[in-house]
This record gives sequence, C-alpha cells and structure tokens, in this order.
Amino acid sequence: MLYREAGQFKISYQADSQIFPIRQDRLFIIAMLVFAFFVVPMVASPYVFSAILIPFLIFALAALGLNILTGYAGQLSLGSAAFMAVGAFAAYNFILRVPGIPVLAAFILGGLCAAAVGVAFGLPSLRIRGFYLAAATLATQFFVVWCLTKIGWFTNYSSSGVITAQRITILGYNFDTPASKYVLTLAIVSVMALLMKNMVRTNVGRSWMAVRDMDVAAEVIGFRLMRTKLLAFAVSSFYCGVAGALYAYAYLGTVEPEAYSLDLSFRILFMIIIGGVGSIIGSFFGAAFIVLLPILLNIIAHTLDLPTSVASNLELMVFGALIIFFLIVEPHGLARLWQIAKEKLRLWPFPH
Amino acid sequence: MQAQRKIGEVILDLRNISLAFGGVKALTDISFDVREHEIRAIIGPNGAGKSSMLNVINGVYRPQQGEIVYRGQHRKDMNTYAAAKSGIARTFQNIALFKGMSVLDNIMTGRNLKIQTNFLLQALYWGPAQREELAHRRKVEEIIDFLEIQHIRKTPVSRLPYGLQKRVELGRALAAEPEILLLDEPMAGMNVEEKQDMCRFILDVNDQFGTTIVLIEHDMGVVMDISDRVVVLDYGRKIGDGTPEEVRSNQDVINAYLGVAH
Amino acid sequence: QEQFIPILSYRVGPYAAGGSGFFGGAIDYMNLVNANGGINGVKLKWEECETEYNASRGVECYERLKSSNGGASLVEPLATGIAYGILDRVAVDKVPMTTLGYGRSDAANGKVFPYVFPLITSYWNQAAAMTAYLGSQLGGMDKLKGKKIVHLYHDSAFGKEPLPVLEAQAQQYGFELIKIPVAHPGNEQQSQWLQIRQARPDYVILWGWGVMNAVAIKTAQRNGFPREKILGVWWAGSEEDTIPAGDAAKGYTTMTFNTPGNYPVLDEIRKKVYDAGRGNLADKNRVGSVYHMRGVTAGILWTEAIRKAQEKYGKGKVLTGEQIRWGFENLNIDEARQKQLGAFGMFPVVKTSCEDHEGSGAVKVQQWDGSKWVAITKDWVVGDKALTRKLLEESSNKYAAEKNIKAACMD
Amino acid sequence: MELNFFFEVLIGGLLAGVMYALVALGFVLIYKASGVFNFAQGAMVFFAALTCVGLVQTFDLSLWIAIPLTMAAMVLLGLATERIVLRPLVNQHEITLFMATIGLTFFVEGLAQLIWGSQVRRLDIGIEDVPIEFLMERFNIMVSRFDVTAAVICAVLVTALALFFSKTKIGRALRAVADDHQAALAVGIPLQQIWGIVWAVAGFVALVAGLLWGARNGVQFALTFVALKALPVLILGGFTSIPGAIIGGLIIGASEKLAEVYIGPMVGGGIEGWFPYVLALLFLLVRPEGLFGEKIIRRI
Amino acid sequence: MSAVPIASSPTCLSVNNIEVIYDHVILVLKGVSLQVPKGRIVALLGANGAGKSTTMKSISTLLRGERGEVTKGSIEFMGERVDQLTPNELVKRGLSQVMEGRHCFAHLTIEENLLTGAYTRRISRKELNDQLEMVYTYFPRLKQRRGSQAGYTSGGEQQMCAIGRSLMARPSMILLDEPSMGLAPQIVEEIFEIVRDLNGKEGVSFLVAEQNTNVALRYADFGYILENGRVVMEGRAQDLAANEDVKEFYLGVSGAGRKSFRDMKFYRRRKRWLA
Ligand SMILES: Nc1ncnc2c1ncn2[C@@H]1O[C@H](COP(=O)(O)OP(=O)(O)OP(=O)(O)O)[C@@H](O)[C@H]1O
Ligand SMILES: Nc1ncnc2c1ncn2[C@@H]1O[C@H](COP(=O)(O)OP(=O)(O)OP(=O)(O)O)[C@@H](O)[C@H]1O
Ligand SMILES: [Mg+2]
Ligand SMILES: [Mg+2]
Repeated sequence: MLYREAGQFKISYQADSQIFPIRQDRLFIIAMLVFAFFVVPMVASPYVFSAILIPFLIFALAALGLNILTGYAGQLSLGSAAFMAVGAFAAYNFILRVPGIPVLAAFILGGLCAAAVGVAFGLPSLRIRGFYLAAATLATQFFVVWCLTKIGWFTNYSSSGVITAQRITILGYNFDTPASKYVLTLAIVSVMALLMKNMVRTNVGRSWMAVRDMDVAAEVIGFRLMRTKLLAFAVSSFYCGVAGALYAYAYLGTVEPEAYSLDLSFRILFMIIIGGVGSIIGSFFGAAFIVLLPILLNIIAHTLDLPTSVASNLELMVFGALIIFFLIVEPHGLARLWQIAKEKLRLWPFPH
Repeated sequence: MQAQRKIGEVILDLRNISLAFGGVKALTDISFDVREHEIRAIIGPNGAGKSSMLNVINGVYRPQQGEIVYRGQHRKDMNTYAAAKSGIARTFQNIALFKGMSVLDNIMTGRNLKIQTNFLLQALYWGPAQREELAHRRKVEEIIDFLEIQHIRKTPVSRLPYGLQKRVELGRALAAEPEILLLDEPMAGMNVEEKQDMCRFILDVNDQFGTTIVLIEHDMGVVMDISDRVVVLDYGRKIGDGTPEEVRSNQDVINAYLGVAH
Repeated sequence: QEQFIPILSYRVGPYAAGGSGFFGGAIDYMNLVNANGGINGVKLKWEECETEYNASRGVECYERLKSSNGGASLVEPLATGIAYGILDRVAVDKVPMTTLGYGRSDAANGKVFPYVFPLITSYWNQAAAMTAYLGSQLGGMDKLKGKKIVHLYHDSAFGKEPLPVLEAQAQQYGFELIKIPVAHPGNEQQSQWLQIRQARPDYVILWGWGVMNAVAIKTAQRNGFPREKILGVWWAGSEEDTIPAGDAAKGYTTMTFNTPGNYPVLDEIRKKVYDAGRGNLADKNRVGSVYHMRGVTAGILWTEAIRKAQEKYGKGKVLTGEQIRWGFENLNIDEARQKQLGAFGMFPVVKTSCEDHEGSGAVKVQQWDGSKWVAITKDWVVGDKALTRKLLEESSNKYAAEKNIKAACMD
Repeated sequence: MELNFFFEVLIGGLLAGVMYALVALGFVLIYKASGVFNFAQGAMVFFAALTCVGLVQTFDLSLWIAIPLTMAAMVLLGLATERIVLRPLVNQHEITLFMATIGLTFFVEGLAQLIWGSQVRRLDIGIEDVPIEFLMERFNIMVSRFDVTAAVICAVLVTALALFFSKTKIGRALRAVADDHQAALAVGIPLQQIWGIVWAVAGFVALVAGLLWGARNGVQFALTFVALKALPVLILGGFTSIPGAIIGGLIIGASEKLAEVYIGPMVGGGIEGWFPYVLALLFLLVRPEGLFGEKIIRRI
Repeated sequence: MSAVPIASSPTCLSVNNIEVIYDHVILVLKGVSLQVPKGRIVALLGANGAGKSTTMKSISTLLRGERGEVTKGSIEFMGERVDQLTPNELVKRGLSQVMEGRHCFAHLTIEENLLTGAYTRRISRKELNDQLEMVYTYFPRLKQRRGSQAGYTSGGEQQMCAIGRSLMARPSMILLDEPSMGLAPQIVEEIFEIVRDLNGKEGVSFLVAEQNTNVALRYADFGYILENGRVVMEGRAQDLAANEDVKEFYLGVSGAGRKSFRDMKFYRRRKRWLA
C-alpha cells in the first residue's frame, strides 16, 4: 500500500483545492521538477537534450494547447501546426523589426498573434461541430502555410522562404547550448502547464468542459457559447503559437513554412489521443510516446540487423499496430492507464 | 404548514404561447402564470408539450406566438443567457449533466454567473481568483451537504447511477441560487424512498430560500401532495388549471390523463 | 579503422522511391570502396536511420548518429526540411553537410556556410542553365526576346527558389515569364494546364516534386502540349517521374547533373557488390537509374573528399569532420580523376574552394525516349554564373547579418 | 474563345470532381455504417492499387485476374480490421475510433510497401488519356476520354451503392449502428457482420478509386494524398450521404478549377490547396451538416 | 434470510453468482444469483445504484461496450451458457433487452426504429407490417408520430419506441430496464398490461428492473431485491409486498397507511439489510 490517501484528511477547502491533493502525488511532482531542472542538465548528453528532451517538451506544449481546444473544449482541430507556424513567424518578425525587444516578449506576442488567428478561424465552430469542424480546420492549416509562402514580408523576403531564428538572449545570457535551451524550454513549459492546470480547475476550465460535454445545457446554465469557444481557440492557439516559436528558436533554428505541415498537426493530435484527451499529464505522456517510440523502434530494428527497407516499413507497421493496441487496452489514453495503475496501487496488495 | 408559506404575486406569466415544429404542434395557445414562492406543477400525457413549455420559458425554444412576462418585463421570447441571468435555472428530463466532469465540478458550473474574476486571474490562481473560487466552493459544499451527496463529490458523474445523477443535476440548478427553478421529471426512475428524499429537498428549497418551483412529474402522488397549483396539458392544449383538488376532479383531466384515480 | 558516415535515409512515405534509390546508390558505392580496400586502408562504416523525410525525425537521427562510432564524417539528408533543421548544428558540431542539388543556393558561399556543401550545382545555377539551354535551342540568347516561358512550380520554398534568377533573366533577355504554382501535392493539374494551353507558351519549365511531375506530364498530354517543350528540374527527371506517366512522357526533357548511360564504376558495383550479395537495392535493374547514379555520385564525392583530406591530415588515418570539411573545400575531380574512378563524364568536373562550395554549376539536358533517359546535350551547360554569384553574395550576406556571423574562410 | 475556355475549365473541374467523389465515397460508406471517420481510406486506395499492379507485374497476371485477387485481399483486410480494430472498440468515443484508423493507416502503408516495395509503378487499364477528338474539332473544347470513362464508372458505382443501401434492410441497420452502437447491439443487429460488409465494400470502392487514380497518376505513395482532396467533398456533401459525395465532388471540382484559373492569378496562385476547404466551410456555415448530411440532433 | 423456493417450472434464465467489475477496478456486482422460470414475470428491485442495470447488461452481454467485465459466475439461458455469445446471437435465441435510458436511434424515424427491432427475423413484408400494427395498437401515440425522427420526440414517446422496438423481435424473453421511467401513469399501467398479456398469451418470460415497486410487485410473480450489488431478499411477489420492510422502504406505506410526500419531516436513514 505504497500509494494511499487514507489518513490524509483535508480540513479546509483550500487544501482540498490544491493541484495535487494527495501527498504522494505532490512529492512525486516536486521530485520530478527538481530532477528535471537540476539533475537532468548535469547528466544528460547533448543528444538527449537536442534530439529528445527539447522536442519532447515543445511537442508537449503544443499538445497542451490542442488539449485545451480538443480535450477540454471539445472542438476537434487539425490545424495546430498552422498556429505553431503563426507563432514562429510572428516571433521572428517581432524580433527582426522591433529592435531590442526581449525574446520572451516576442514569444508572447507571437503567441498572441496565433491567438488572434485562432479566434478568426474559430468563428465557424459556433455552427459547425465534430468531424465537420475537424475537416474545416484543415482550411486553417493550408491557408496559413500558403500565406506564409506567398507573402514575402513574413519571411523577410528570403529567396527560399526560410527563416533563420535569431539568437536567444535573455538578460544578457545567451541560450546557445542544448542544455541551456532545454532549461529555457522546460521553464516555459512548466509555467504554462501550471497556468493551464489553474485554468482547468477554475471557472474557465469548467466552462470549456461544459461546452464540450453538452453545449445546450451549458448555454442554459449561463455560459456563453461564443465567448467560451473563442476563448478556447484563443488560449489553445496561444499555447500552440508559443510552442511553434520554441520549435523554431529552441529546436530547429532554421525553418521553412512547410515545416509546419499537416503532418505535424496530425502528430500533435496523436499525442493527445494516445496520451489522453482532456488530461494535462496525458499531453506529456502522449508527446513522449510519439517522440520516443519511433526512435525505439528504429534502434530495435537496427539491432535486429534487418535489411533497411524492410526495417523501415516494419517500423511503420509496428508503430501503427502499437497505437491500435494501446487504444484497445485503454481508449482514454495513457493518462487513464496511469490513473488505473495508481488506483490498483492504492488497493494493492488487497484486490478490492 | 401551507398557511405559513407566503405565496406572492405573479412573477412569470405566459400568454397565448404557441409553438410548432414543422407540422407538429407542440403547444397551442397556452396561457398560465406562476406566482412567487409557489410550487407549480405541469402534468399531462406523454408528448403533451410539458418539456417544450419549460424550453420556452428558459429560451431553448422560441415560440411562434405569444408573450412571456417575467417580473414585469414583456418579451416575445426568452434567450437562454437572459433567462439564466435573471434567475431561471432548470433540470432536464434526459439528464444533461456534463459527463466528463466530477460531481463537484458539475455543481460548480452552476455558479458561473456569479464569478467575477477573468480568466487571466484564474490562470494565475492568484488573490481574488483564489478567494472567489474558495468562496464558491464553500457554497457548493453546502449544497452537497444538503443533498447528501458528500461521498460522491469527486466521482465523475458518468459513473453514477441514474437517480444520483438526477440529484446532482438538482444541485447544479440550486447552485445558481435561482428565483425560479424548473424541474423536468426530477423523480423519474426513483423508488418511493428516494422520491420522498427528493420531495423533501424540493420543499426545503421552496421553504428556506423561497424559490419558486415549476415541476413536471408523472407521479400523481407527488404532484398532488406537494404542489400548490397544477396546470394540465394534453396534445399541446391546456385542459385544466387549478389546485390539486380541482384538477383531480376535472373530468377532462381524468379522461385525458389520470384515468381512474389512484 | 573505420570512417563513420551516418545515413539519414527515408524508405517509407511519399518520397521513398527517390530515397531508396539515392541512398542505395551511395551505400553501393561505399560497399565498392570497402571491397576495394577502403580509402588508403580506412574502411567506411555507416548506419542508417529512417527519417521519413520529416524534419524532427531527421534532427533526431542526426543527433543520435553524429557522435556514434567515433563521430560522423559528413551528413547528407536529401531533404530540404532536415537540411534546414541541422544547418546550424553542423557548424557547431563541425560535421560537413552535403546537399547535392537542393537546399539553400546561397550556401555555396563557404565564408558564411563553412560546413555546407551544395555540391555540383544549386537551384540558381540550374535555373540559369535552363535559360541558357532554351536560348541555345532557339539559336541564341537574343532569340529569347518576346518568347513566353511558363514556370510551373511546386508551390513551396522549393518551387520559388529559382524565381530571382528567372525573373532577372526575363528582364535581361526580354522574355515573358508566366508563373503558375501548383498546390502540394499536385495530383490534379487540369486548371494549370488549361491556363498553359491558353497562354500558348514556347516552353514550360517544370519545377516539380514527387507525384506532381508525372501528373504534369500526363495532363500536358491530354491537353495536347508537346512534351519536347517541357523542361524539368532534376527532381522531375528520374524514372520515377516518367514511368507512371507511361507513353505520355516520351520526348519529355529535364535537367540532370548525371549523364545517363553506363559507366565502368556501375559495372564494378554490379560485379563486386551485387554479385557478392551485398547490393542495397532489391532490384538489381535499378543500378544506373537516375537516383541510383546520383547516389553513386554522392558516394564518389564523399570518398574523394575524405581521400583529399587524408592527403593533408595523414593517409590511412581516420579523420574528424573538421578535417574532412577541408577535403570538401579542396575537391578537385577533374576528367583524369573521373577516368580513374570509372566515372568519366558521369558528372561534371568538380573543383571547390572556400568561395565556391558548389564546385561546378554545370548540368546536362536529358530526354526520355520511352524506356530510358538519353542525354541530348553533348557538352555540359553552364548558365550566367555572374548573375547567380551576385544573388548568392547578397543573400548569404543577409543571412550572415541576421545571424551575426563574420564571413571568413577557414583553412 | 473566352467562353470556350470557361467551359473547358468547368468541364475539367466537374470531371476531376467525380474523381474526388470516388474517394469520398469510401469515407461515406464507413462513416454511415459506424460513425467512424476512416482516416485509412487513402491508405486503402494505395494498398489496393499497389496490390493490383504488384500482382500484374510480379506474377505476370492479366489485369482481369489481378482485380478479383486484389478484391479478395481487400475483403480480407476489411474483415481483419473489423475483427482486430473495431470489435474491441465498440461503443467508444468517435475520436478514439478515428485515432485507431490512423494507426491502421500506418500499418497498411507499411504493409503495402513491405510487400511490394516503394517503387513507383505504372498502371495501364486500357483507357487512353487523350482529348476526345470530336469535341476538340467541333467546339475546340478539351475533354479527356479517360475522365469521361471514370465519371461513368463512378456514376454507376454511386447509383448501385445508393440503391443497395436504401433498398436493403442493411441500409437501415447501418444508420442505426451509426447512431448508437450499444442500442444497435441490443436490438440484435450483428455489428460484426455489418462492419465486415461495409469495410469490404469500402475496400472495393478503394480498389476502383485506386485503379482509376493509379492509371491517371501512376501507382505511388502519393495516392494516399487524394484523401485530402476528398475531405472537402465529404464535408460539403455531408458525411452520411452517398449522392452527397457526387454532388459535393462536382461542386468542389468545378469551383476549385474556376477559382484557380480566375482568382488564382490575382493572389499569386496555388490556391487549390485551401480553396476547396474554405468553400466547404462557407457552405457549412449555412448548413452545418453539409448539403445532404443528416441533421445533427441536439435536443434536451 | 432463508431462500424461498421459487418455482417448479423449468428455468428460462439463470444467473449464477456473477461478479462484475467496471474499468478493471470498480466492483459492482458481488455475487448475484437469480432465476427466471419459464413463462413468469420476475421483478428486480433495488435502490439507485444497486446494480440492476448492470445485472441486465451482463445478461445481454452489453457490458463489454462499457468496459465492464463479468469476472465470476455464469449465465444460462434455456439451459445453455450464454456469457460468450454476441448480443446478436442472443436476440436470435429469443432474448431481447430494453435498455435503460431509451437509446432510440435518434436519426431514424419512429417507424424505422421499430423496423430495426425486427432485424434478426426473416419474415415477409406482410408479417412485418402485422407486427408493426400490433405495436401500434399497443402504443397509438407512436402511430401518430411514426414519421418523426426519434431524436425529436418526447421522452415518453421514446420510451414507448424502445419498448415497441424490442417487441418487434418477438422474443421469448424480455429484459425490461425501468420501463415505466418517464411515462404517464396510465401508460405505465398499460405497459404492464402488455407485459401480462404477452406473458399470458405467448408465454414470454420477463425480467423487469423497476423502481415503481408498487406496480412491479402487482404484476410480477417473483421478486428479487438487490442492494449494493448483492441479492438481499427474494421471494414471491405477494410475499415481498407483504413484508414490512419492503412496505416501508419500497412501497412507501407504513402501519398508518400511505403518507403524504409533504409530511416527510426527516430524511430518513433507511435500515439496511447489509451494513
Ligand atoms: N425540437 C423538436 N422538434 C420536433 N418536434 C419536437 C421537438 N421538441 C418537441 N417536439 C414534439 O413536441 C411534442 C411535445 O414534446 P414534449 O417533449 O414537450 O412532450 P412532454 O410533454 O415533455 O412529454 P413526456 O412526458 O413524454 O416527456 C412531442 O410530440 C415531440 O415529439
Ligand atoms: N460504466 C460504468 N463505469 C463505472 N461504474 C459504473 C458504470 N456503470 C455503472 N457503474 C456503477 O455501478 C453501480 C450500479 O449501477 P447500475 O446502473 O447497475 O445501477 P441501477 O441499479 O441500475 O441504478 P438505477 O436505478 O439508478 O438505474 C453504480 O454504483 C454505478 O456507479
Ligand atoms: Mg418531457
Ligand atoms: Mg439502472
């Protein structure tokens, strides 16, 4: 009975409204953060930083963003990459055109631009629902990328349509090593995850979930559909926008608009579905799954020494099969699996 | 007991309401009023238009004809937001809880119109936002206590049995501290004992907070026992209106709905 | 003693056909080198990583492999997105990156991009060569005046890359340039070809990618546009582009930087690699196909760079990426060397320097005869290099300014 | 001349639209039957075409033998999907099912290339892709013979399917299943069989689409992308309507070509990627469930 | 508690000591056993959340779709184990369920809903129409609304539709989950009359989960009372109806006769058979 809440009584609502009401959870998350902020930077290799951890965190952030929209507010979207692109290109232009602007401010402004675009493309969601909306959000995806390729101003008239992220300097410190970029990304992602947790446990979050679960009833209770949905689009796009900026600045460095392709949108969608729709921790699980699994499969295929074309195709097949497998085991995603594991642990060693 | 309760003036008056869906006439020229603090029941056979009536009152449906007078304000129709804002809350016949949320969160949604802080403060969960959240939480806990559902506070509502879901839904409506509470078959699917509990809740709300209640129910025992006045619908028309005794002895009502008296 | 080369290949997904051909060719050549005893005794070793043509997977592959097996000698992703994703990293990690015939045209400026090598030819030089070829077809550059040329392009950074050159030349020579984009992936082009039919151009430059090429050729046929008047970029000039178009492709022309045909080096690969059961392609008949030959060319350039670097840093030694960079910057594969390699005329003479990481800029034009490609220009075609040089300087200096890089040669 | 050109564009667009509709049809069938948005439809088109060509080229079979063999493979694929993927996921949220079909997409794509390799192949089904001379000479309007044939095949297919699903009790059962898996089970509708049938039929449609598109563009991975062209058709026509797929296809095809030709040059062209989606979106604003889709019922 | 010997007639359905777990962790039924003799009406009573619907769903094997699992025990229908059958096979064998909460096919019209009920039967158009007419005579209201989409009909109409739909299958046994919910009183009576009618004329067996204990015990032959996932009482319907505790808690009558709902002064702590 390692994991047990018995004996932990809450004497105030404040205590009960904590983010992690159970002590073990709290300790666990603190340990995780300490580990991530202090231990990892000392032990991890540059490969781990720049090829695994940084993309993992950025994807997790984008997944958080999509989760706000799809998981919490129930609006299925296939356009997350487009919002990421807006964030990245806007941040690039802010830094380029506003001399002396702090990088973080540019990221935030980039996020805000993404939020504005999100609101514009969120308007149809007032009438359109479900897969119709999902397919319609593809309009965002294609339109935004098209605009970025078409309008030279966005890319500072670079002949190839490619932008090169400027250096990240905050208060005179240069974030140019993988480890420092990792710490920066981690800090941003942690703060934004915390903000999101706060949102979903207060009225905004409840309004989103209400609209998701039953919009007519939500309306009757006094939530305003338009406002709620658009706010969800805005906040979600903001998260995606910041993730997109990080994708350009902390991860790739040089990007073309096509980097924010439909493919990327889909990958982010996979993350939230595999991780758990409507779950914050699920976004992290999902991102880890989608980032790590192909690498793992690739390494396994290598050790098996298969002919390369066979190996590549097998990787793809196993990847697909594993997705299906996990969905069958737990349709609500890894987050639910995690929760069930905890519940089992709570009962362990006595079943029921 | 009845004598102690003060039944006030008419606060909601429905005049000549007609509502049709394509060819289906759900309501035809219906007028009735609701007085402050009373328990007003609507009864009638299945498909008579009872739920549609409630939907008209809180703006889910827009009647083609008629007028709604609420607290002196004349309107052609309501809209849901205005209705909620002006103190009309309701429960639904086919439970309309937010399935993915816990009981506590569901009831908290009922308080949304009372929340002042904006989402930025909430995201920071800082100062006023936190205080406000906790204040509402306290209020909601009172309701949870009142409805005796403490033990399922954190359970996702989709896992609850039907009867408890109905109770949670009542809690959500109560959380808004409404002036008028519209209840659509709150006791369907409950056994006698649970119905007794539910009646108790309704009566207490009515007594303690002075909430006006409009109630749809098929259990005549309940309707006759707790309501002050009853309106009877049949095929979208009003066929009776009055105190339970009057209605019970109305021949039209007996023919259309009650059949032999129980 | 092994020199390690990471292979960031893609063998699944939409570009798998090209990927397997190219990387197959490169690996075949490396196998051949090893079969012949390596580079002065240093054997080549490689490890493949599937990128799916996807930037973030490519970056991961690069990061994973760059320091394994004693460190990467060089890297070639054959994908624009991945090349951009590791552009900054290769400079930090000191791993030379080749981008054969794609990527940033301005990366030929070694002062700004010391670790990037767009070998043989960049998009800009190719575009310039195209106008040069079209001019020669008409009987002189002055004949271009008043002609109409359609630039039918994949609507992306890739398709827009040659525009500065083509636009400048349109002005210079007085031809009309009509730009018609095709949205990705380009599996439907009826409207574009109707536009072309209406414009009645003299030539169509097909700057296409993937399925877009075959569809363009087929749609040209059904709209009655002569294939001989279509001139494709080299990404539109492989068997993969013409075979699906069937008979419609007969007569279609494209640029190429390999002269189609057979070469001793290919025979050697067939004999020493395939007959020994170590061939990389499942289908031996693909040896000598366009992508395969391009892969072999890449293999030759890589090994020659290593060989060159060994001359400076010690024969028979395993070198670092930094040392090999020098090799790439001082390549000199002249005709004599090509003959020794059994690849005479297979690709143009390559001579690089710090200012010129491209090393050539010469291309040929090939035509599909219904079953195979044949070269239709005897000599290598070179366009207006002064123009491209000017553009290149401008663009790379802008990049240097944005990035705060001091342009300078390394040694 | 101008008018001629307009008609040329229009006809070209309409015919292209029919080709899109063919792919959209596969989506409709499965959505109708299970409420599942089958992302794998594109992969199935690819798989079918590749298998067919693979059989022809590798084993030197005639096309007429390869087609039934491929059909058998598609039926097997459909049945296996039902058994392995769908059955354990009965009554789950639509997003979960959607995701499962994405997993299926990867699997099928990998499988296809594992068996047949990644080479681009040519498929000749004996219909020439050249302008119809008669129209060319008389009106100077370019209409491809191939496209017209494809349109006829598509029309036959749509009619047959529409009849099949409206005249048999399976049609009604399908709609029931799509509404409520659990209740459909309770009344004794054999979900397994129904899904098996529908996936097999969708496989057949994928085969037809694969053959036609493959003959047009070559059999290659990019066939999976035609699904992207089918989506706007689908939302415009409505997810649940077979005739909707055709009408949607015609509208999308025609307007996309007209827009590219007449609006494109004004904004720099290449708008075919997003224009159909924006158009479909505008339609949706008026009719949120597409032109012929079933109205979403929201009642409390 | 002593088990009351239930019946001498052959059992139609027997549930033996089943245990049900939802979501791998939530144990809901803790060993439920019950028998439905052939041609009899058995009522399943119990408070909210007692596990009535779960029992029903385990019988009709619909649990799987809700991530529930029967982990112990067995279920036999007509002497054969049916736990592993698909619902479709069960319906074919004559066991049909009316699910709690209506579950009409929202986009189908009332008539189409009814017709899907006959999916498993191979009958002529004419027979089908007769069958349809029969349902319409039971529920005239449905005939009026036959052309409307079920999603737009009123709650009670949907309930009638759900019941009518399962009658279309002509089952030999019906599981009715809260048939009276949301129905007007005289319709409730009518439904139970229909039950009695089918039972009497065609020998259809019934297992009825019902909150309206009063009516249920009036029409049923036997009854089981479920609490917290366990059977706490079983016996003949009359015996149950006469039991003091049942009277008090399920029928709302005590020694002094029926009490008014208005006069309930306290939320009553019920006496439980099980702590
Ligand atoms: N949105 C709608 N569209 C079409 N018809 C509707 C709609 N809402 C209600 N109706 C019809 O109006 C009539 C009245 O429905 P309503 O739900 O008000 O009945 P009710 O009195 O609540 O019945 P019950 O007691 O069965 O709940 C019904 O015949 C119903 O089919
Ligand atoms: N899908 C589910 N997941 C988890 N728990 C469930 C689920 N369905 C039911 N339960 C739990 O199982 C228990 C029994 O529920 P069930 O629906 O069988 O009760 P019931 O007797 O039919 O009640 P009611 O009279 O309210 O319909 C309840 O405590 C409920 O919370
Ligand atoms: Mg009602
Ligand atoms: Mg129940």
